[in-house]
Amino acid sequence: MSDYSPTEMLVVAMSRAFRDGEVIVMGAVPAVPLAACRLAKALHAPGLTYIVGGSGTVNPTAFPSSSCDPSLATGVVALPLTDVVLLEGRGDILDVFCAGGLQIDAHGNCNLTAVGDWARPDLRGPGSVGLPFLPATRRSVIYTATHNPKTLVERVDFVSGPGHPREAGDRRPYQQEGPSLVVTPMANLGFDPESHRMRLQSVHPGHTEPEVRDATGFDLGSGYPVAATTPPSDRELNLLREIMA
Amino acid sequence: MSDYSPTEMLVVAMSRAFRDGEVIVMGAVPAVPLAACRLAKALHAPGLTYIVGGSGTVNPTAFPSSSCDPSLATGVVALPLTDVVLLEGRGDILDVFCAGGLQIDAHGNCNLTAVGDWARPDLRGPGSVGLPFLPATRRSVIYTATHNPKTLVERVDFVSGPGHPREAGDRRPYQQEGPSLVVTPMANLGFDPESHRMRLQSVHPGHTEPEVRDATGFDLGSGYPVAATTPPSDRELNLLREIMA
Amino acid sequence: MTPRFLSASEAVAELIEPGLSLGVGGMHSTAAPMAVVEAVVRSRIEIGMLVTSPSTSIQADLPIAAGLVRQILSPYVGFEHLGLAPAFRRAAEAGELEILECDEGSMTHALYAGAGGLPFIPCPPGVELTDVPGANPAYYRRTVDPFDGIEKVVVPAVRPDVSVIACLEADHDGNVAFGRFPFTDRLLALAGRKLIVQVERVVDRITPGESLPAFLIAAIVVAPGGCRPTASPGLYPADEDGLRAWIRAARTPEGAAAYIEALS
Amino acid sequence: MTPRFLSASEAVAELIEPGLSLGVGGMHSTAAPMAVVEAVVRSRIEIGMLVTSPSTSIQADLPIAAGLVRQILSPYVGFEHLGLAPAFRRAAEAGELEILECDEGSMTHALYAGAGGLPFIPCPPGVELTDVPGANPAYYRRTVDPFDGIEKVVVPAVRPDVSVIACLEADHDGNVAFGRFPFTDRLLALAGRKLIVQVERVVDRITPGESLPAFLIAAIVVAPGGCRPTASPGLYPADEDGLRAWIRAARTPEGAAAYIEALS
Repeated sequence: MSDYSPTEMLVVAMSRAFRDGEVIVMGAVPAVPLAACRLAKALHAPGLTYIVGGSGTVNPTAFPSSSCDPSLATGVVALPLTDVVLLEGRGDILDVFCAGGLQIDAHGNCNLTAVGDWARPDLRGPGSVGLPFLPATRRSVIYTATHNPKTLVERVDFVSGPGHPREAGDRRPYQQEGPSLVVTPMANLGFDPESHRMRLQSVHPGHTEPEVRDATGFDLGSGYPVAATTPPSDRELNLLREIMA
Repeated sequence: MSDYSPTEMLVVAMSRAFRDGEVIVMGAVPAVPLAACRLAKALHAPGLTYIVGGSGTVNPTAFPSSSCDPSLATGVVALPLTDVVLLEGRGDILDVFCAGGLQIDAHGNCNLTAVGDWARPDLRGPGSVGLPFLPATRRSVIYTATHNPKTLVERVDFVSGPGHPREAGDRRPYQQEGPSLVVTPMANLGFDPESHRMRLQSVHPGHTEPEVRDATGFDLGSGYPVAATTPPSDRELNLLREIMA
Repeated sequence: MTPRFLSASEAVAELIEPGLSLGVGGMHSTAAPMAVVEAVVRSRIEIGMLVTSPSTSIQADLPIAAGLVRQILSPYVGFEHLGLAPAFRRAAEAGELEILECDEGSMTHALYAGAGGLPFIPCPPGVELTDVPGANPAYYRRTVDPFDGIEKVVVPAVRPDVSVIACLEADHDGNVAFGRFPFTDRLLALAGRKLIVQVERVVDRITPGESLPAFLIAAIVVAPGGCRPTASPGLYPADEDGLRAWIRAARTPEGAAAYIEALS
Repeated sequence: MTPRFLSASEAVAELIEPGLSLGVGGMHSTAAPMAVVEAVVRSRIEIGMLVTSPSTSIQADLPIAAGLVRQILSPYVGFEHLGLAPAFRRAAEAGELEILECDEGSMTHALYAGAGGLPFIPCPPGVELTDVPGANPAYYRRTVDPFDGIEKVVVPAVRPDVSVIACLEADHDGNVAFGRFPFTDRLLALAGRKLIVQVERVVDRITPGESLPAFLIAAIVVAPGGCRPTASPGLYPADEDGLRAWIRAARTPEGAAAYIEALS
């Protein structure tokens, strides 16, 4: 087994969550979901479709840092950004929205707008961009490179991207699954089907359950099984390194 | 002076109404306004812009029968039809809408939808298409190849394209001039600035004022001067025949 | 999801259930998906609501002549310089067709709303001065503009159950290139709950330019010449003799029936 | 109407009056009209409302750093993988910038409404579940959907007084070719009451593809390299060192001021 970086584990874990035939959409800073999509498509999901927001390119083989990089124009097909915006609102065509935030909370809400009071924030983020479209996608996969109590909080200070309903009566406009997975460098996390609160799914190699719980700013609950994440295989790693080269 | 056809007189009369720098838009069956635009641009309005609806082509030199003919793709620039639709609603960018109808009434309303009762019409036309955009264009130029009392009526059976207000209090969404000219094979007609009713402007060569009044299904009023339309010049005719060849 | 490559008859049988709303592309007599439209007519599938481009011709007149159209939402049915649409005209004058009167602007915006999940959409000013809203009060309604407090005319989002458009070519993965002005066919395609694309040919790599990705498409129908008698830009112009033949035949119900019979 | 070929400073002086709303194109760090933006900053023209693409970077951060932006309507100001926008962040955290909080969907639709004369436009579902409308209640309002009787979130049409976008090239008549993905710059161009297009070069005949006709354009600014440090697709990539130099400089007001001083 090769050595691998936390980012490689993150990408591999994310790629395993994509199912054959799904249509994935990602926005700014696409590196992690783009690598995960390409890996999934090469390995277990040949029918995967992935759209890099900004440029609207479908299934690009370029690997740029920016979602609007001119190198993306080499894709076979691109949707105009205005069409991507339309489809994001349709509610029946996109399967997975890859989301993140300055804060992610116990119900899977994402905050990319402001930490602290919105009017005088402690940290102003870029803004909500496409995150309000989350409830119009069948499910969302949330990822963060920073698993710590400042990022994973009980309740976000500002909801940019809606997660699961906090109250049983909260209505959603479409019949969607909501956030299905949160991937971090330490663990995979899912959601309790009853309470819709985040809970541990599997701990990545090199980390322990108590360590993950300590790094999380809310109670992950207990009384459920927690697995060990299967480490990246040589095949996954080799392919991933080709993709990210 | 050459002989010329009623259609040639119609096109020449229309072309003279276009002023340098204006932006003209036309829809289905573009032959007459398209020829008139090209003639105007060649003669007195070099800065004219004309847009053939359907295809959205700007200043095409093709001369097709259909507004969507593939030959229009040879224009330097085309606006997507969806952009043409947007601009038609903007109210501040298009100068002249070239309109027509099964019926045209004393206030310049056009009916391309239904003659008789809408639910059981005597004559069903194609529909209103873009005519409801007329009030969002600075002015409209109306034309018809059939100057008779069935076409030129006191009041249209169905308003597809709005003309001037019938009542003084009728509001218009934009500050526009409304219909400025009606061109027929017999005459040019304008509108009384007070009553907004159609009246004679000039009678084409070969026709007389009483003949035009007889061919019109409403009272054209009196007590104002009526000119004789200047016949097409050789230069106009030669150019026009090149354009329509 | 990858589109399936089906014959016109298969696509119609598998995707278009009787009574559905059907969006049919092509503008005037250019790029109408006639192979699929004729398959609908041959299969005698009733269309609950026929939704068209802002201007349509034989792609609407043919199914109307076949008695298959319950309602039509279209701002223009006709043949431009060739004349009025004979079947549409006859059905309308006989009161045998439910015409959902509409206009180009509101219809285009309604498709935009349908494509984007917008529940409804306001019209640009102008249509309230016409008789169009009064002829279709279920579609043209009013609501308060909360920015100036004044009522404005709005229309609902339009989402055909199935949209059918004609493009130039598909690759083997099912991506398609328009190879032409898209008119409103992009919006019609995006607004449809399912999408059938008729193409002239299959190629290894589609022409750069306006395209649609495979994941949006349920079925691709390869039909060379399948836009005739309308034009397929770059390949063949509109067959005006063919269009005139329809207009002549459809002047009578018997003539239209004979024309339709000959399609089989 | 034909566009005038002006220098960036001339275009700014003649078309952008202090206090106007200004729409600035370019998406993330691609195709930002920096020559014109820098001319605005050099001329110290106050921008009443800065309207951006759904995602913007230095084309917004620079005028904010110069203290010229009263209000900003933007769903994203940042530098993607390079980090947060330093001037935007500092101004926001100090409460010195009026942020009209918005999101990508409603903003794109608001530009569509502005381009088309639609008075307002409903949002697709989703945004009502966020804190965005509450942060900008003047923009996100509600009205009754007359088709189901339920209140929906709507936003007003957005029409910048002047829009500025960057394209690849113009011909001598003033027609321009994008030469790139248009992102939302077509809508921004169509929504603007006046339009300035910055181009890299003038050619005899523009490249086929996405284009805008001369009659829509008030002024063309020929500025080779004028998108730097952002990318001009086909000609040069984003200058990441240049973007990083801004991010570093703008960490302090003094650093930003020195950077801006050096523009003159």
